[in-house]
Amino acid sequence: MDHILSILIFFPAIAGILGFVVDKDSAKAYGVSVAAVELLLALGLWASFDITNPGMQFTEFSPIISQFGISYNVGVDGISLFIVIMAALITLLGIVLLREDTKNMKNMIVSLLFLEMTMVGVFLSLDAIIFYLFWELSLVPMLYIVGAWGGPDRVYAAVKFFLYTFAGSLIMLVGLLAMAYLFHLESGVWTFNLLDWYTLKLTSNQQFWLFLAFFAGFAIKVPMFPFHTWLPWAHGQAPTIGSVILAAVLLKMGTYGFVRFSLPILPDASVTFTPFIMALSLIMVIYTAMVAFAQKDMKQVIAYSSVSHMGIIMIGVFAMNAEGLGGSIFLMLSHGIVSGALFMLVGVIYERTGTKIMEEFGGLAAVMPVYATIFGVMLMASVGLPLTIGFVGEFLVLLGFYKVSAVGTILAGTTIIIGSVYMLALFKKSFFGPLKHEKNLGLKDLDKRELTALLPLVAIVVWLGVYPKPILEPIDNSAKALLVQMENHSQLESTKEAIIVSKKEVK
Amino acid sequence: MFIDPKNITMDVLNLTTLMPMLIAIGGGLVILTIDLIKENIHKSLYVMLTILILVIDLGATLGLNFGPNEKGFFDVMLIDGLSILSQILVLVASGLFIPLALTSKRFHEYSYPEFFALFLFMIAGFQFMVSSDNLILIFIGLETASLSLYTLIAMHNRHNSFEASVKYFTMGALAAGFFTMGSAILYGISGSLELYQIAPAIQSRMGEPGMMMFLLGGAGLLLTAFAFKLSLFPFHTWAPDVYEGASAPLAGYMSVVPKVAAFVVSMRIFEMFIELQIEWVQTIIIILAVLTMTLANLMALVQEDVKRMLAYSSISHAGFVMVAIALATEKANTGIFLYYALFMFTNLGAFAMLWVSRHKNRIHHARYDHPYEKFSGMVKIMPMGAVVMGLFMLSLAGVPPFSVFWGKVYLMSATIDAGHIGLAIIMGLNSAIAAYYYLKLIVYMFLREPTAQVTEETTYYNVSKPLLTILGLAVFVTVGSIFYVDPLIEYITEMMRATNFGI
Amino acid sequence: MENLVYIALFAPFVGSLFAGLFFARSPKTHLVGVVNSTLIGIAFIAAVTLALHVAEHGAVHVTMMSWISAGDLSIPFGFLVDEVSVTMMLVVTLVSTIVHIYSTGYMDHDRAYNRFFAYLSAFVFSMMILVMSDNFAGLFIGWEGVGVCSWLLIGFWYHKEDRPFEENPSISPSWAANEAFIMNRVADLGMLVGIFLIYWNVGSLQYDVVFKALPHLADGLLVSIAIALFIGAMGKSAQFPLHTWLTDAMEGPTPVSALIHAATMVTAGVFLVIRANPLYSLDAVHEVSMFIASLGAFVAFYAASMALSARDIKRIVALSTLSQLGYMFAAAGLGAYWIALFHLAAHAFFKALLFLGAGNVMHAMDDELDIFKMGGMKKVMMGSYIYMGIASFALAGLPVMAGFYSKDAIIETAFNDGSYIIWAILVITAGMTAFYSFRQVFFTFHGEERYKALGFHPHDMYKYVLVAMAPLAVLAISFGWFMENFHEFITKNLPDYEMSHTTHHWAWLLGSLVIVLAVTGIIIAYKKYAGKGPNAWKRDEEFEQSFIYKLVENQYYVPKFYDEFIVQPYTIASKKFWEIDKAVVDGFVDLIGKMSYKSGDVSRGMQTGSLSAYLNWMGVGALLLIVAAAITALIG
Amino acid sequence: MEIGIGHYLILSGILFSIGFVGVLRRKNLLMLFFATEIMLNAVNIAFAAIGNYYGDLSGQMFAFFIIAVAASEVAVGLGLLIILYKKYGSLDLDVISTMKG
Amino acid sequence: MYEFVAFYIFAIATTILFLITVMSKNVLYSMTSLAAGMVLISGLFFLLGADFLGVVQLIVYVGAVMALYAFAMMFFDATKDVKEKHGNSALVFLLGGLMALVFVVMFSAPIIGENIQALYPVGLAENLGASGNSQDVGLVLFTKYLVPFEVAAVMLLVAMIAGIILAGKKMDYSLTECEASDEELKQEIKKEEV
Repeated sequence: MDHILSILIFFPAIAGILGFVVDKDSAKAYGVSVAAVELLLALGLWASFDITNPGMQFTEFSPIISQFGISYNVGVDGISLFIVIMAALITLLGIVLLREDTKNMKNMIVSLLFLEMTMVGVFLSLDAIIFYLFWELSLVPMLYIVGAWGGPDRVYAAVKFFLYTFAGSLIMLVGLLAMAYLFHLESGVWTFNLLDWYTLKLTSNQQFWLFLAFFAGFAIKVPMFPFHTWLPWAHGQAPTIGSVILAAVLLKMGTYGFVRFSLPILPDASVTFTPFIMALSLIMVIYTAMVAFAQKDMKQVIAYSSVSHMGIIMIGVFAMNAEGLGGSIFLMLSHGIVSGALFMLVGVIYERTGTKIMEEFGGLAAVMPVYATIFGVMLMASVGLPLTIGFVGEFLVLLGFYKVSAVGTILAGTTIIIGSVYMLALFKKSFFGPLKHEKNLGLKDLDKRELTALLPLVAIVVWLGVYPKPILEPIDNSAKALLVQMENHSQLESTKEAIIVSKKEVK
Repeated sequence: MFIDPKNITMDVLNLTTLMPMLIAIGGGLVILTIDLIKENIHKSLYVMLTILILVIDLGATLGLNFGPNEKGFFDVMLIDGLSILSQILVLVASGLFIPLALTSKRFHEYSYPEFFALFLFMIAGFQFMVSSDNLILIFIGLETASLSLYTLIAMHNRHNSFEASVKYFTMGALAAGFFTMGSAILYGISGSLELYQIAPAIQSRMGEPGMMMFLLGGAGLLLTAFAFKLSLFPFHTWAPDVYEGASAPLAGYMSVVPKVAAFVVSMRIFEMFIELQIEWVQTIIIILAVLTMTLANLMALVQEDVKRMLAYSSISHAGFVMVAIALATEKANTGIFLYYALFMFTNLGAFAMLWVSRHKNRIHHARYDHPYEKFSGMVKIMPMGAVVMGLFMLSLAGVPPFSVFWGKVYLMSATIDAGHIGLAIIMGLNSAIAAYYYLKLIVYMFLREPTAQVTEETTYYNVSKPLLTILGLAVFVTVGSIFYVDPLIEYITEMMRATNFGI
Repeated sequence: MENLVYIALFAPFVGSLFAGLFFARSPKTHLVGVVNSTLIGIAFIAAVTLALHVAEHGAVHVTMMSWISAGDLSIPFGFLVDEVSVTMMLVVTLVSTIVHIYSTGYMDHDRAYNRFFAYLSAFVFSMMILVMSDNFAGLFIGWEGVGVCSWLLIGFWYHKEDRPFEENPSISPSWAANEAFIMNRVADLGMLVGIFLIYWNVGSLQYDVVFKALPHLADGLLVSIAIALFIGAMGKSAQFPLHTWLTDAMEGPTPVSALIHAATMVTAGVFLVIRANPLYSLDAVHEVSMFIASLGAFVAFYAASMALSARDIKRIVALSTLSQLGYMFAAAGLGAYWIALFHLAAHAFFKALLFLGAGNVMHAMDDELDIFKMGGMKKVMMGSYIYMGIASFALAGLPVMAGFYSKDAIIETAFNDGSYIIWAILVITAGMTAFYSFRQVFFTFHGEERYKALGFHPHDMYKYVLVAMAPLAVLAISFGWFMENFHEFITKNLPDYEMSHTTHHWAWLLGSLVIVLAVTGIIIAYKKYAGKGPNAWKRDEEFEQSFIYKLVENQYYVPKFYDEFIVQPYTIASKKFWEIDKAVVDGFVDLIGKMSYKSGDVSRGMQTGSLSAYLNWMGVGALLLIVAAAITALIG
Repeated sequence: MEIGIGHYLILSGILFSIGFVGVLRRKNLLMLFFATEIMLNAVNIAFAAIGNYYGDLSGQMFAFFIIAVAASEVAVGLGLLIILYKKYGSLDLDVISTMKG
Repeated sequence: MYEFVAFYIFAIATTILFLITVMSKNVLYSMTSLAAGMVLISGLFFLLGADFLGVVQLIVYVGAVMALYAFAMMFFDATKDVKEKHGNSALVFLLGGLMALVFVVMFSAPIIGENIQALYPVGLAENLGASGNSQDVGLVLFTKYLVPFEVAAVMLLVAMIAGIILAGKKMDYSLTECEASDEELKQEIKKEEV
């Protein structure tokens, strides 16, 4: 198991290269098997993961550009472990859901496998440049997927997605380089190793600017208001699998970046910026939820709802207490599962009817009961019903955030109201009422392929809703460790006050 | 210091310093002689001969002793790390670009051995230019190279190429005027034409009244000349037209080799000024660099032709690298060479792809050889070609882990180290703007349907095995850059430490 | 005993899964109805056993497993069966059992018979979690769970079309379901805030820990917690202003209305207040408690006034439920928790019975709801007539009946507390209650047989269904007789409420006053609506145009208010935001792109192709450099 | 009335500017080349003058090489002009502007 | 005094002549005045003691370069007045004037350094007993500046080749625009030879 992380990262890429040779007709089968192996590997990682150890595990380190302090440095902790598993899972299910008659199936599979490499790479990297490398590289397959298999405006959407995120991450790169320079100034050593960076104490002013630089990269990816407009476009135009992966995994890169970079490296600035981030996040939560309500396109509703939920995640990340942080990491997973499933579901109906406009449907519940049921389950998970996966994270985040701001919590808490407003409106428009069109009468319910892709997600939604402990515990451990690290690392008293690892200690 | 004619010894002359250039010149003469003896020899002989000469030349270059004060021939020659490094770069680039002559279709310039002779003379000119800090030799080397280059461009023998050549030539003549005037002022200040003597002279006279005027005026004039060579705004106007008019291999070549040579001289001259604490030069260079990368990027956005787009992109890259000169730190200097070493291969690949798809008739567009439409849906026709071109575009855009990214990171890091955070951000944002036009090509290749004219026949028109080999090499180097950047940085840094920057 | 707890809890869940997983797509299967009814019955038996156990040995507390633990938070799945929860369990399981059996008949013709049982059993499960949980988070699970089941069941006939508000005030089942869900969510937010407050100040959500820690908390904090939790209760129990969903919820099948919107779920709010009695009985939150009582009294009257003119048979019952919930809150707010709970149970029985009776009528009338179209149906539906009569007597609070004991106690409480305004309202409301409930009875079962003209052929419900309803009827009559036993049982856990001597002294008079008012109401109703032939009721067109009638008929314009001042502005704002999002936020991004492109287009203008221009550029550039050099040199 | 180096340099500067003006305003390529020759000649004066006042020969050397370069440029330039004239039939700069944008 | 007069005569004359070169519409006038100006510049060189340079100026410039231009002029049949469109003459003169102003301002400062030692002082050859500028120049040119000298030779070779190629027959038929393959071309060339 020494090199399991490297295997996890590069196995899909190698498989992707080999995939060029695979026959067109068996491309999907190939993709499914590779993704399945990857998932098994990821689960194997979990099996051998030491839950009690909150630090980095399975670390690998080998210098690449020693002149410049860049090294291949990977590791996994409770925060990244499950995101990786989720990425592998979502990729697998996404491939399963692909229709056999997808054009250029082989290219699709190859792009997906490369995308999987970049996703796994981002979450496992412990070197800033390697992180950045995977981060940027993830744009390329996504660009292709959106641009080649998307809707009528796919090129615009894909290019917008690429350029927007690229611009932001270049500013982030400047931040990373500046950080490395500051570290060099302090210690005389060039390094991009995150764990080394964690030890560096920066002045408030330095932290302020570095935070802004990191913010540019991460916030656009999240996407935070007002940098979110690429997302509806990308989702609106992307093919189902593109939306699924985008929503489930790629967006998490942004929030993960905040957790992995901003918080531990820049604790003081993170606390300083908390009100700002909170303000943006609250706008994000409420404003985009309202925008979601105004949508006519089912997919857009879910796209905007993604933004809204990402706002909740952001709130949790900056709540600076174990409940909020752990909750937001959990929420990343649950949002990944749920939004992934919802996008899959939209894809299903789109494949059947060729439209995503809600007004075209109506009464689908009668025609496609299983579909409606699964949709309903995911909808309930999305609005945060207890005993579904959606509740745990949302509850913890709001709980954690309450310590920071009561008014803010009430505002953020409106998500449970307005979230259900747009989701229920969606459900009512599409599934309830009489059938709008005669032709919808003949719609087939989910077939085996779709059920194979969706039922595991339903199972996870319920399982983790009822019994989140297996993943909540390692997340909690790592979150606490991260907060302790922040606390030790911070220089301002106000920061130490803001961070609450365990309130028993405070009392 | 007058050297008595009687007392000249071979040791003082250090004749070996001339070896590389002599090999190139000799090679050129050999080619001319062969042509005299027998006409109509197939171009492949000349290509191979040229490569052979370049290899020998490279061997000779690598065999030279070098050091910050390794001079030869009455101190006219200066073989320091910078010189060796740039010569290596020039020679390697030349050796990689010249095989592009071996196309399946016949083009005018390659049918005449004079092309190869001039090519070698040009290389000799560049080599002289970079391995001297005597302004006369720099000037003569520069002119030799330039005059050859003008001719090489014109030898493509099309309306476009004459126009390009004339534009380049005329502006070059003007630039020569500015260069000489600038040199005259430096000479006036210091009574010397050698930078290592000019520097202390300036330093000792800095306080004199009116001296600043001369210094800045001289710097301004010289900057004009080199800004022209480096295609900095607003002296870049020739570049797009010349790239468009020249054949693709030559255009690609021009985006690397003359620029490297010009950068070397700029480093020698302007870093001297900067190290003399003349901040004006630094400021102006930064302004020029920012203007260049930004405006060139903006103009590249609206291009319809890939080659022209690449021309603007080369301008923008030059602006990006120009920042390093303003910084004048060891890291920045290393960055220049790292950047160009990496950029070279990517650009080689990109222009080689254009060359592969070069068609004699302009079937896609009345004016352009390589309009974007030509590449639409290329992934369906030549998937590997499209993927390869896509990789080059991503590399140029600075997407990791492809080669140019490392150059970018290194230069940005150098910029940050020097305290110019804002500049680094501008550099970053410019890369983002640039990504748009690189993406545009990717979009055409991958996300559009092929037009009626785009067929296997038309896109593979000019392909040949040597071209594919070069392409393969370029891809290999571009993609695998992560593995050799480390030794490259190490080597370049070592060379930079063995360099004499005047003061 | 642990096993019994789990049996009581999970039997309904098993039923739900059984129906949902195996039979969801099959046509109507009687087996499902039978199995589910049996399972609920088992739960009831378990609840009874538990009740006996609790009465003898005290509370049972079990912890199944941990649920969420993060930071310092640790929430288990823990269940507490004490006097309060076991009472609720009994009520819930008993009514559920009967409703299940009833549904096997009522839903006989429905295509989605199996699905109905899946939902219904799931509801019972959620309700059991709600009442049995030993912590606030668990309560919240059930709280939301019943919300969802309610959503599913209200929208059970989701295929019905939306109709305009004027035609059908509740638009459509799916609309009503969404309304109910969303309105409840508004309240849930309050509840969540309450939970957060408790967690951050107590550090736990377990009832025992929290209640123990309450006295140590600051007054302001306690008030906040009390308010927040009560907001939650207001939503579930449909207290003003979050009450409109309840009447609209009548879009659901009648058994659902009986079970969820009369007997169990809507009382969850009351249950919460009773559960949190250590909080609400604190002096610090006295104002909040008084507010609860006042609001309860207000709602009691408010709902009753709307019921006076309603024509929809289910709406009348729903409004009466609302009114009775007001009574319960009044009692709870005044500190008479056990009386509130007693009324809760009594109300559950007679109201369920009333609803089921109404369901019989609807069933007979092919889902016709308008009482103006009925009349004289006692001939064809004797069984239902009797049941509804009993239930109405109980509701009206006539002696001997269950409602008499419980409601009287509440009114006495108000009097005892010295809150005479509340008392007065409650007394008047009692009279109104009697009037409108018998108005409904007389409209339906007496008077002209108006339905004949409309071509209905009503017939009574299946016999076994009627038999199954019998326990409810029995309890509606006799539950009050066990008041003392109940008092003894429940005050082990809930604080006792002692009436003062004065109240005892006046008790008989107060009781008579209520009885007189009720009887008067009944008589008026009889006079007005039960007549036949020449005495038959005629519509009073003039009165229907009067302001008061309009006001009441339109539910005091509250739904209209919501529509115009919340729903529509929200919709418009959403659309505007979307436009802003597209035009401004996205537009700005695009503008940057366009500006770049445009500036590229402009700057390429310098590339005219003319060498002369190029030379000029170069010359200008050189000159600028030199001039800049000269100026810099001259200046500094 | 001593003629100092300043005189020569100013003359050089003025001639350089005249050449500069010529380069900017000429549209005929041949005449444009004349202007560049003027500029180079102006520089030569400067070099010769500076060299003279330092009593140094380097200036003359540079001037000498400038003449060589000028001669070479003329050769190449005229070659280009001829071929251009053959293709375009004109030496007007405005005609030779097919590449733009 | 003699220098004074000579300088001003040469200076004013060259300025006027070069102005004519730049302003004249007639190529012939323009070229003639250029040649005359260059002759006068050689006079300046003589004044400055750069005899060798003056001679080279006369021979190379006036002799060779001007001859080339004259030849070219005949080739282009440019005896007629040249029509030039001047869009913004005023601007051009403004720029030129500004440039001149800057140079004047700049060169009014003393440029010659007090402490600068001449590296290759005039009068080098005196040590050998010979005299004259030519020897000095020769001495420096063939020692110190031998390499540039040789490179200049290469440059001239390049220029020669370039001139021959560009102006010669080789460019008449463009192979770039010819669609024929290599093989076909060979056949064609052989036919031509035959």
